[in-house]
Amino acid sequence: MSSVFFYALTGVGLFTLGLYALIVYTHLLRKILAINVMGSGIFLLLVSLAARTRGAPDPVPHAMVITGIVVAISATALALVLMLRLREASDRVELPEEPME
Amino acid sequence: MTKLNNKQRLFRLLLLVLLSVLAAGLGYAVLKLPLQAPGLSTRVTENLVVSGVSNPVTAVLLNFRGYDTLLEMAVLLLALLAVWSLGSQSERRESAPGAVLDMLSRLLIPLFIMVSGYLLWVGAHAPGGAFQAGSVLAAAGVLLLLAGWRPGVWFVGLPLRITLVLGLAMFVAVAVAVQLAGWRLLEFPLPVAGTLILLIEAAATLSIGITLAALFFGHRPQTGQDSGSQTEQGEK
Amino acid sequence: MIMLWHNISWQAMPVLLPLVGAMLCFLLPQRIKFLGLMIALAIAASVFALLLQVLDEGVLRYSVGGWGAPLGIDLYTDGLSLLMLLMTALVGLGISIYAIAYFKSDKAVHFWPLWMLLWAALNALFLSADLFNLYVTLELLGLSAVALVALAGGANALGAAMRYLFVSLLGSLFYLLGLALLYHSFATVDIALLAQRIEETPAVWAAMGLMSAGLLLKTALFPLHFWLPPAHANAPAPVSALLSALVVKASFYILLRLWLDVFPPTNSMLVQFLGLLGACAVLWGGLQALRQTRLKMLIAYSTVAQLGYLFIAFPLATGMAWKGSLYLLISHALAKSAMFLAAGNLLRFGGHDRITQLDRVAQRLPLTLAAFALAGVSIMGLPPSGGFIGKWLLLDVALRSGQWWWAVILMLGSLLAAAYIFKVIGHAFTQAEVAHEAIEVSKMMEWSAFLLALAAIVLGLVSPWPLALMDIGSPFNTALSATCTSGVAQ
Amino acid sequence: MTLLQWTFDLVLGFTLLWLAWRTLASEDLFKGIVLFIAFGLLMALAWVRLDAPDIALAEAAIGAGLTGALLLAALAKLTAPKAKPEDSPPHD
Repeated sequence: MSSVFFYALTGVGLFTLGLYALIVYTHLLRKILAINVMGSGIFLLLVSLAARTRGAPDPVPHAMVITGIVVAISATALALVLMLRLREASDRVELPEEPME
Repeated sequence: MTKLNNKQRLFRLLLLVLLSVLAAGLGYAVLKLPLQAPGLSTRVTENLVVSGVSNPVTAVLLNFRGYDTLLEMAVLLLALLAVWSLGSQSERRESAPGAVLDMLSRLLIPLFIMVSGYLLWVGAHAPGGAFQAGSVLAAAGVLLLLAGWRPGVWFVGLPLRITLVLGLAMFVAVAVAVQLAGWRLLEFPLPVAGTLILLIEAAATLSIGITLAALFFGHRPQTGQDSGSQTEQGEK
Repeated sequence: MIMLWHNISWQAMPVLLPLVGAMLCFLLPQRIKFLGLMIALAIAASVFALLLQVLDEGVLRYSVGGWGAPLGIDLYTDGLSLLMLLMTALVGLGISIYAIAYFKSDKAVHFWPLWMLLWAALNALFLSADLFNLYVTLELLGLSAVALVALAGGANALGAAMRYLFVSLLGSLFYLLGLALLYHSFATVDIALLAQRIEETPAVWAAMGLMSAGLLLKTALFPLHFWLPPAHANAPAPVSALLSALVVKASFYILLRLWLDVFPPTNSMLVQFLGLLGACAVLWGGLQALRQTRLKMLIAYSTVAQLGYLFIAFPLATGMAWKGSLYLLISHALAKSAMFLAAGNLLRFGGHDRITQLDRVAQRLPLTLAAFALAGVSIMGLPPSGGFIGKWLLLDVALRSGQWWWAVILMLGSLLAAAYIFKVIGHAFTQAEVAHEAIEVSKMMEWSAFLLALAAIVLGLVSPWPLALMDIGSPFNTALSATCTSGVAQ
Repeated sequence: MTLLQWTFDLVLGFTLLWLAWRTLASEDLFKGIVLFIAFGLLMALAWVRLDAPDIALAEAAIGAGLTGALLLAALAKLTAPKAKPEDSPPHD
């Protein structure tokens, strides 16, 4: 039964991995991928821990994850188009420099 | 990627350490969770008979937590509005689809539409439902777009817009209608619960499918009276 | 008919109306301005109806679908959520009127549906008692805000929107992970049920850290504010106004709910730390605002500073301090929206927003400058404005509980605010070296800015009423407040 | 039986982590996206293993399929029209 926890830990791993990539890599497409990987990690954690039941797994986190997947693709679609427009306007596929402080 | 200088290397090392601590902490918190936890599964099972469907995930999505799903339809519509608001890509090279793609799409698209309908229908009592059905429908749309098909001019105006909002509109309409009939917001009285859920799901499937395909298309299809691209430069 | 009227729950209307409005605006772009205004009025009316219902019946809890927590989702309205809704309705109405004149029709067709969805997200957020539902509203809010920033077009706005999108998504993901841990610990995501079941386990501490971090990032508390100035400054003026006035407050609201109700009362280290960050924000934001050469950047940094004040209530942690913080939040919403709208007028008028070249706008746009000055009075915290009441309450609690250093921060913040506001007003009276072509500014734009600024002042004159409203359901009478109420008599 | 399951879980978990890493770190963006699609398909497998067939369907169709199509289309637009290097000097 504790393979449940193994998957949950894998989820934590994916979340951290995505976070690292999101911070370190500058290319916007890579950042978008990183966000998606982070999301997948959270989904894995949500669903794996839902299997700590005696019978069928708890369906509530399953429904949450389906909601989450749809939110993720919405955000990804917006991010990708925004990236393309930014490239058109500034010839860059990276975030602008930090504002002067 | 370019070579890293020492400062960047140090930053990454520091970050790695920090994130390892984070991961370890999270892992510890996860492992300290109880080994057995029923969650809400017993409650879902108890109420499943009065939910109108027998697939527990569909019951949660459309009935128990239907309000989330209503707002989620709004998120999907929002993504499309946002993408359209960003104006159109300056130019798009149209490449003729290869013969293989053409044939493949002829074969696959009817299949996808059938699968979509099946998933929508079966979602009431087995794995499936509006989101799965909608995304398969979207896959058919994406294939059509890849094969070079473009929606007709008659469709890209109001008809397309109506299709896009249909899922959310149906959800809101049902939500208000049941209230006017004396029930609570989004409460589905048992004799008609299954029907109402299927109604919402059918509308949602269509909207999800078309919305996702439209997101793939990436910009608003041009209608006759449109005023071209609108990428103004912001004030400097 | 009467029966039908009673069947309707006013609690859901502030969410459903803007959703319907967004769809109508999307379907009928030809009539968009008229439709937008009508819907905005209807939303405001529905919030007013909800206010009457709450005054009549007290705290409202409504189970969507009739299931009830933990299986279903509950809506919850107390004084705190009601005030946020009222604030949103008031500012939203002002911004809507402004936007009618501001946007040409090619932008208006995009602005209105997005703004309606953002409004729906805000109302849904303030009404929800369910943490996962709050996650969905946060995403709806974040994505619509990003799209609205990008509406300005151009490299600067698009870059700022891109950064804002990543920040927003990252914040939501942190929140979602924390929520996952809470759900798997207590089998519910309902705030009230969590409050009963909460225990101090590693998972709860992790959830607390993750959710707080995500929400602080979205609220742009120093030093997580880096994304705010470019996003708020490069957006179109009405969008800047609603971002600064409303959007950042939404994540603060969730944070407040979590800290007040859900998370176990913490040791004082953590709340002191939040207070410290707030103090840094007040000083840093104020100094940066003073250094800016562009008006909208100045106002954006002022938002960073003003958000800092909200966190000074955490270490003080009495009911009065929370009320002061909330009072500041609402008056900031009114004043800052007025300020951004006024800046939009100046920008439209002169074609730029360089502070040193404002060129006698005092004579040429007196109403706009009056709006800016009145809003400035509230931002500085001078009587009789709403900002004054908020600061006064915080100051009072700080001095009575002997934590005078927070009082010093409050005073320094006011001085800095006075410095950057007078810097703008000073230039508005002087003549620039180069005379500029001036463009006519719509009266509607001038008046909506002015009325919002006036509302920020009036808020200081009617203070007993909002303060009494805050007591409905006594949202601040919780464990976190109880830890150090002893310092204040009342 | 349990040994087999454990082996399956371990292999799947580590493959997921490895694929995620390669997705994010690969020099070539196209390769990264293809790996991401593979990652999505393996996630679908994990959902099946975790008794979540509804999510498996959604993930296969949305997570891997449509997201992959969106990413590939975006990459095509990113590389096709303007053949300029990515790191042009900052402009502002």
